[in-house]
Amino acid sequence: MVTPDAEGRMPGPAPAVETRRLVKWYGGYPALRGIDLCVAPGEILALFGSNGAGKTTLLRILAGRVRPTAGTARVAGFEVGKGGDSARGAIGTLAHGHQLYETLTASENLAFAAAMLGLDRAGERIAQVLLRVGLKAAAGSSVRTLSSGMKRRLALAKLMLRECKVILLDEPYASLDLQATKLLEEFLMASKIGGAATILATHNLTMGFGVADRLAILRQGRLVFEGRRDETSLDAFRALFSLHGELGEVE
Amino acid sequence: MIGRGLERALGILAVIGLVTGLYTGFLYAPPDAVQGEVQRIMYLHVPLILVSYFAFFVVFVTSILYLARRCERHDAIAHSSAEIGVLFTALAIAAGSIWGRPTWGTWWTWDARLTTTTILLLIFIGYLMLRALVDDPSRGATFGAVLGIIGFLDVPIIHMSVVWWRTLHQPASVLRPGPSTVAPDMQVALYTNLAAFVLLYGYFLVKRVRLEKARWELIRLRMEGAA
Amino acid sequence: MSFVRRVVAIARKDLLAEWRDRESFSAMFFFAFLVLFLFNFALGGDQTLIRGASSGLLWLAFTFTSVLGLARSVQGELENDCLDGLLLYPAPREAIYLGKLLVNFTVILVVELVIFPLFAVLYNMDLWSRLPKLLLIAVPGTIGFAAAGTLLSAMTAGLKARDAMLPFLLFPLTIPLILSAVKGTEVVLRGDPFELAVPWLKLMVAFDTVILVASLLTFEYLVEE
Amino acid sequence: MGADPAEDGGGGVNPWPYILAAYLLAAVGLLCYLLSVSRRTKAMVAQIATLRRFSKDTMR
Repeated sequence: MVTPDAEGRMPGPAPAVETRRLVKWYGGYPALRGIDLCVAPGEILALFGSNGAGKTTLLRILAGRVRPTAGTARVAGFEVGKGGDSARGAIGTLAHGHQLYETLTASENLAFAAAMLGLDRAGERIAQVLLRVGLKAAAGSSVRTLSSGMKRRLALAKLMLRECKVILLDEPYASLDLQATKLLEEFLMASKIGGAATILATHNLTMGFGVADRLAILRQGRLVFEGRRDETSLDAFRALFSLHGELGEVE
Repeated sequence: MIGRGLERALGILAVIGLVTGLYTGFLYAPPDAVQGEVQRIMYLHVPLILVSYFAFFVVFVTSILYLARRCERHDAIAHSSAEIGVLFTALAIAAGSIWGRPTWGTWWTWDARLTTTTILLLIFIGYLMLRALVDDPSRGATFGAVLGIIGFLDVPIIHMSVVWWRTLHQPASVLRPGPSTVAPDMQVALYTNLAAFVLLYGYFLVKRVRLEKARWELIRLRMEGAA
Repeated sequence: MSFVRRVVAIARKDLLAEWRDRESFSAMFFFAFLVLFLFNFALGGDQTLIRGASSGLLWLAFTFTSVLGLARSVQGELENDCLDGLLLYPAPREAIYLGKLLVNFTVILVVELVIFPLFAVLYNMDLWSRLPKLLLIAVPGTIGFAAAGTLLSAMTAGLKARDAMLPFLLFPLTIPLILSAVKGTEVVLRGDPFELAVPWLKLMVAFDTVILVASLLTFEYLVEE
Repeated sequence: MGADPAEDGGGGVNPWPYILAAYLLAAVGLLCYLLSVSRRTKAMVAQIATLRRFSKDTMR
C-alpha cells in the first residue's frame, strides 16, 4: 500500500504533475484560488466538480494553454510556460470540443495531427490507431458525416498517435457510446501501465470513481477534498460529493 | 507611484506655460509675412502634433516594456498616453483644418503632415476601441501593446508614402502648415507653446495613470473580497 | 526542418479545407465581381474615367475582398476548439502564424488573378500583356496585406464586434501599402518605364519587412490567455 | 486624385474668427478631457472607499 507523505506527495519518482498555490483570475472572476495538487507517473487522478468549479481552467493551465495569475505548476519535468514549445509534446489532451476539422476526412485529420506532433512515417501509425478505435472503415469519409460518438473516438485516436507522459482529459465520457467508453478505459489502463500520469475531469461519478487511483473535488476554485479511492466506497464518496452541494450529477 | 504633489506641480506649470504661450503667440510674435495673422494657429497646431507623436512614442516604449515584463504600470501608461495622444491629434487636425479654411479656401487638403496625422489618429482610435471591446484586462493590455507597437512602427512608412504621394501632386508650396519663416521671436512663441503642451501632456498623463491605478486597485479589492 | 514541415502542414490543411467546400473563395469571388460591376455605375459608366482610375479600383476590389477572406481564416479554427487544439501541439507559434499567412496569401493572390482578367473584360483593358509586371507589384502588396491581416484577424477573432474591428484596424495600418501598390500599378498600366515604380516597390518591401518581423515577434502574445 | 483648390493666400478673409475658433476648440477639448478624467477618478475612488468600508465591516 503506497501512502503519500504529509503533503500528499507520493514517495518514489518525481511527480509528473505538481502545482503549488496555483491561482487564476479572469478579469474580476476567481477561477482558481490556490491549488496544490500532485500526480505521480502511472497514477490516475479523477477530478470532480460542477460547472465553473475551475476544472477546465486547471487542465488548460497544465496543458500550457493558459498562463496562471500566481503560483507555479510543473508538468512532465517543465514549469508551465517555461519549457518552450517542445515541452507540450509530452502532454496529451482531450477537450470539450473534439478539435477536428469537419471538412477534412478522418485520416487527413490524423495526418495533420501527426505532422504537427513531428511524427515521421505516420502512415501505419494512423492506420493502427484507426483500427484500435474501430474507425478503419470511416478513414476516408469527411468528419462532418460522422456521428458525435465516432468523432469522440477519432479524437481519442488522435490522442493515441504517440506515447504521452501526462494525459489531461476534460469530460471524456461526454457523448461516448458504450464501445467507445470501453476503448477509453482500455487506453487509460494501458497508459497507466506505460507510466503516464492522468488527470480526468468529469461530472460522471460512477465512471470517474471506477478508473481512478485518487479522487479530488474542486469547488469554486478550491480543492475541498483529496483522497485515495481505495480508502472510500462509491456510496460514501457520493454522499461526500453531495455534501459539498454538488447536486445534479450527470450519469 | 507618482504622488499628488507631482500632479499638482505639473498642473500649475502647465497653466503658467499655456498662459505665456498664449501671450507669446498672440502679442509677442509678429504676424507672418506671407500668411498674415492666421499663421498664429500654428503655435497651437504644431506643438499639438509634435506632442502627440511623442505620446505615441511613449505608447510604443511602454507597450514593449509591458510585453517584456507584464507589469500593470507599463500598461497603465501606454493606455493613458494613447488616449491623450488621440485627443491631441484630433485637436491638432481640427486646428490644421481651421487654419486651411482662410489660407486655402477649403477645410481639408491632402497636405502630407495633415494626412499622416489623420492616419495616425485612425490607428489609435482603433487602439482605444480594441481596448474597450476586450473584456479581460490582461488580454486587452496585450492586444493594445501589440497594436501600439505596430501602429508606431508604421508612422515612418506612412509619412514617407504620403510625402512621396504628395510631391507627385503638388510641389511643396510655401503655404504648408508650419512656420514659413524662422524669425527668432516666432521661434520663441513656438518653443514656449511646445514646452507648455509637453507639461500639459505630463499633467494629463499623471492624472490619467492615477485613474488606471484606481481601476486596478478596484479589481484587486474585488479579488480579495471574493477570495 | 520540422518548423517548415509544420508551416506547410498548416497551409496544406487550410487550403485543403478551403478547396473542399470553397466557401470563402466563392464568397470572395462573388464579392469581387459585385464590386467591379458596381464601379461602372459608381463612375457613371464613363469608360475613360474608369480606365484612368483603374489601378485604384483594382486595389479597392483586392483589399475589400481580402478582408472577407481574412476574417474567415481564423473563424474556421474557432469551431470545436480547433484553435486550442492547434496551440496545444508542440509547434512554435511562429509556425502557426506563417502557416496561416501562407494560406491567406495564396487565397488572396488567387482571387487577384481572377479579378485581373475580369476587370480587363468588363472595362476593355489589355492587362494580359502587362500581367508579369502587374504581379511584380501585386505580390509584395499581397504579402504585406496578408501579413497584417493574419495578425489582426487573430487579434480580433474572439471579439464581439470582430467583423467591424478587423477592417477598422487593418485599413489605417495598411494605407501606405495600398498607396504604393496603387501608384506602382498605375505606372505599369500607363506603360511607363518600370524604374518609376521601383520607389513604390521599395516602400512595399519596407512595409512587408516591418510587419512580418513585428508579427513574428508578437504573435505568441496574441494567442496566449 | 482630387483637384487642388486655388490658393488665395488668405488675403481678404478676416483671420481672427478662425484663430479664435481654433484656440477655443482646443481649450474646450482639453477642458472636457480634464473634467472627464477627474470625474471618472472620483467615481472610482468612491467605489474603492465603499468596498474598503464593506470589507472592514465583515473583518470586525
